[in-house]
Amino acid sequence: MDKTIPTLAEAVAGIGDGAVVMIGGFGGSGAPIELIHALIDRFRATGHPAGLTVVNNNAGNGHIGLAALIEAGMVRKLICSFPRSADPVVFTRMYLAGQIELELVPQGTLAERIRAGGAGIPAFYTPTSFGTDLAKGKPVAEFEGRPYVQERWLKADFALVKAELGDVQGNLTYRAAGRNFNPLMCMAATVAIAQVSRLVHAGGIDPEKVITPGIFVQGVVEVADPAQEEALNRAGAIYA
Amino acid sequence: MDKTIPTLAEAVAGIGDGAVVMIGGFGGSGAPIELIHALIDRFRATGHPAGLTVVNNNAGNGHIGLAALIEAGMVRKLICSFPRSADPVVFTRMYLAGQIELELVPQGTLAERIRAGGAGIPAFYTPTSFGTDLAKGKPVAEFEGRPYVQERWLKADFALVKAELGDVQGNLTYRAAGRNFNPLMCMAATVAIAQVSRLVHAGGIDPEKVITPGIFVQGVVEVADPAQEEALNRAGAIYA
Amino acid sequence: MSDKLSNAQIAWRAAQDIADGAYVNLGIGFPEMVAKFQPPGRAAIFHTENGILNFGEAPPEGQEDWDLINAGKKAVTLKPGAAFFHHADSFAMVRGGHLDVAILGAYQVAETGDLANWSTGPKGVPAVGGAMDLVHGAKRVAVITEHVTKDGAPKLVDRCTLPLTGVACVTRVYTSLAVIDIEGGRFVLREQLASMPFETLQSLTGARLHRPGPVADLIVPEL
Amino acid sequence: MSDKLSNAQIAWRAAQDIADGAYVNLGIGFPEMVAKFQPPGRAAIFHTENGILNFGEAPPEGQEDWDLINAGKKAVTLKPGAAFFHHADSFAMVRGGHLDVAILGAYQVAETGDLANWSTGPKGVPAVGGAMDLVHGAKRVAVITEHVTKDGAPKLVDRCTLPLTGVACVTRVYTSLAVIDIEGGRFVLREQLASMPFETLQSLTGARLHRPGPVADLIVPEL
Repeated sequence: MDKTIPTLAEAVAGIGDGAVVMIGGFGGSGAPIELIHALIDRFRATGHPAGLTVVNNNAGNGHIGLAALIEAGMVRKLICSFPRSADPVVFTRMYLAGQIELELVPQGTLAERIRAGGAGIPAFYTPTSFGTDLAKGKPVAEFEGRPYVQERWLKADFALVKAELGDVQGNLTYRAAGRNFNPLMCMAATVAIAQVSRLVHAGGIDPEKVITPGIFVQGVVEVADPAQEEALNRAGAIYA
Repeated sequence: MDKTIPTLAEAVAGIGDGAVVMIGGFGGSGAPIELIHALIDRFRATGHPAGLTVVNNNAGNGHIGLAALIEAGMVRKLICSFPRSADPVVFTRMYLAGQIELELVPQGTLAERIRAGGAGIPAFYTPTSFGTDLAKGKPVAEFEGRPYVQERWLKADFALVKAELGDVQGNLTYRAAGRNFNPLMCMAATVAIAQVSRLVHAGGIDPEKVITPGIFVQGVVEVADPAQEEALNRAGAIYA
Repeated sequence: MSDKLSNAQIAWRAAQDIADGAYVNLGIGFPEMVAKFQPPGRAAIFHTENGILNFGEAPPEGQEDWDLINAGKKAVTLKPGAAFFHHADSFAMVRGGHLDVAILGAYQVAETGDLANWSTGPKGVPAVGGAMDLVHGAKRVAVITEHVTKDGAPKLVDRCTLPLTGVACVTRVYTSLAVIDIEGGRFVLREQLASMPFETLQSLTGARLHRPGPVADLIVPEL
Repeated sequence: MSDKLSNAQIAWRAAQDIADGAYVNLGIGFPEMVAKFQPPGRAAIFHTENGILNFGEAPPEGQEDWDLINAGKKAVTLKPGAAFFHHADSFAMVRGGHLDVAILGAYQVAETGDLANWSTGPKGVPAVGGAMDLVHGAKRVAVITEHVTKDGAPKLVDRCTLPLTGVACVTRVYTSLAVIDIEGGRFVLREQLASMPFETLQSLTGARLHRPGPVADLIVPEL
């Protein structure tokens, strides 16, 4: 069972209109820029996929990666914790113009909702957001006299993640803080696709060092020397 | 900030009567035999700690480790998923004689309750045990038309775990399937004490390979060449 | 061929339905035998509750590593591409629907799909392990079992009388006499031993066997 | 000494209350400055939401690794004993009560301990990040802030008028004029600048300042 996908274009070919797509990364760290750009290429060539719901911690930066995906008009709704960055011009403009919907979720709740989606936990209670606007309409319960908010799992049709090593069975490692949401999103998506900086044979990763076991990954595509969002933005890159 | 504890006796000195103690391991794999035996030594010398509530997947095997702890009469209640083993004579006898209380929890629910305790999640919903005797008295809720059981977090005063590498800041790695409940129990205990096969300086573990970050660990004691429950039992060992 | 399948033959039959690359959990004891009978060219990836994916056979006697065990506490080995993880991640795989198949033993299976396999009643020491998680987690939950108990009582019943492991969770049962699907709260017979008349099979079964489609011969090799 | 503390001096004062070995999360922006002022002989272990424990200062310009950043997306370095982990584990640390201290900025803090620091109202793009998790997770939640807004309005108030980040969560406030604890729904003055009469301080504060015990001089070095 070899989960290798030869090209980026093939890796994103199955994502349909209206899909819920989790995209890994925290800012540019661990962001699968090449997978995102492949998705934009497909949209430019075919008009699909459109109307996506995207889950990411942020809302993109500059005019590359997630920001470019939004700018291309492919994203109907964004679920994130912090739609700000050094240069969040694209999301800000489109949000204020009513061209994109935003579901704002506290960062830890976002992480836990995604993990819950992957772990088969339909709902959980958290102290986070109790008594705030972000808890409005959510069930509340007390445990040992302390109030908690009920939050629901978050699942996706697809996850696009960036990993460091990947083997043909989908086992993954990450690089430094590039780990962030990536392992969780692999768990929560029906189809998780990882771009890996180096593809190795089965057994090429020490079983002790695997961070995402292959059971959570459906496709692996090698992208050697991947771009870093921060470096691209400092160079003024625009993906258009 | 050095979390090293020089001796096993000092490592277990703070555990008081009636404490809730999580003990890592799955059967003998990853079981902190030496820490358990140090606790028994203390009880024999001082009569304390007694009346413990112990959380473990199993109920001990033969007359060493957890089985010896139970046999010594230190355990009032056991919370576990599978109180059977190759030779569960001690627990079986005491349970049938009404000398020890048992809370039986499905294994995945046990793991998730412990993780929830460590992660600040007071309650969550799981499909596990719905419609069975183990769900009796627990709240039930439907999500998307499917029934789920509400389960509560599980916390402990102490965790006793077995790790492979440990550094002075409490960062830990594990060995093979010896990982099991150990990382979760570190998260869920007020004081987590790890016996490590090798103690290293800060920086002696690659940050990518840390499985339990030191924030979850309060004490580290080196036990080179730790015993394996299975090997001890095959040799007919008795800790008495 | 004898008048019923041996345990090995039941396990062999169950193994034929496991696809290449499938993620599989086998219950401790009898179900573990299924791993021996993967068809040539297919390699399932086996999961064990205690935190290993892609483990292999037992090592030779004397070469056991007692930190490298399966859920039955038996020593195992690793295959290329194996991974270790902790118990919460392990049951995230189970509960989160990531396993393709779980194969368990049974005391009783009801036509509703209910399973009883963890307790024979209030006497003795109860033990549940991961069974209750597996039956509500894996994409497909199958049972392998003798068709009747040692006393000759049906194990396939209309309603379980023993404590339940899970409700409406089993979808296929491989027995010593037949392969039976559970669909819409009914036992649907798919394969039966050619040597046994349907009426005999029905008489050994505690609920009605339905035959909405063709019933194949249950054919297994000598093992 | 001027008539109020600089940001660096506020950060310095907050840093004095952090014990050796404490696990600390510093909010992005101004609170990050606290890390610079750890007293000699003390080493806190800093946590960042995006999955690092024990990170250190920024690397020299040009030597940044953009996978090694903090929650403010600034490049950092590692100290010995650092660890990486994913976001769910990171917020298990936060929500599970494993952080000793979280230090955040504020738009408003109420005498009830309520904090408002994420939204100035319905205009613009809302962003919350990890603040709502931190305020209900860390063992001690402290705020560092100017005592009044740029317009001179009190930031310490009886009830927050801006959208809340958390309810009854802040226990100490380090401002440009004072150190104030929140106890039993009251502001309790602990330290104030010697150069400012209490009445002036009270007039710049939107709720009553209580003095159940001695009030020390707020003394900080020139920085």
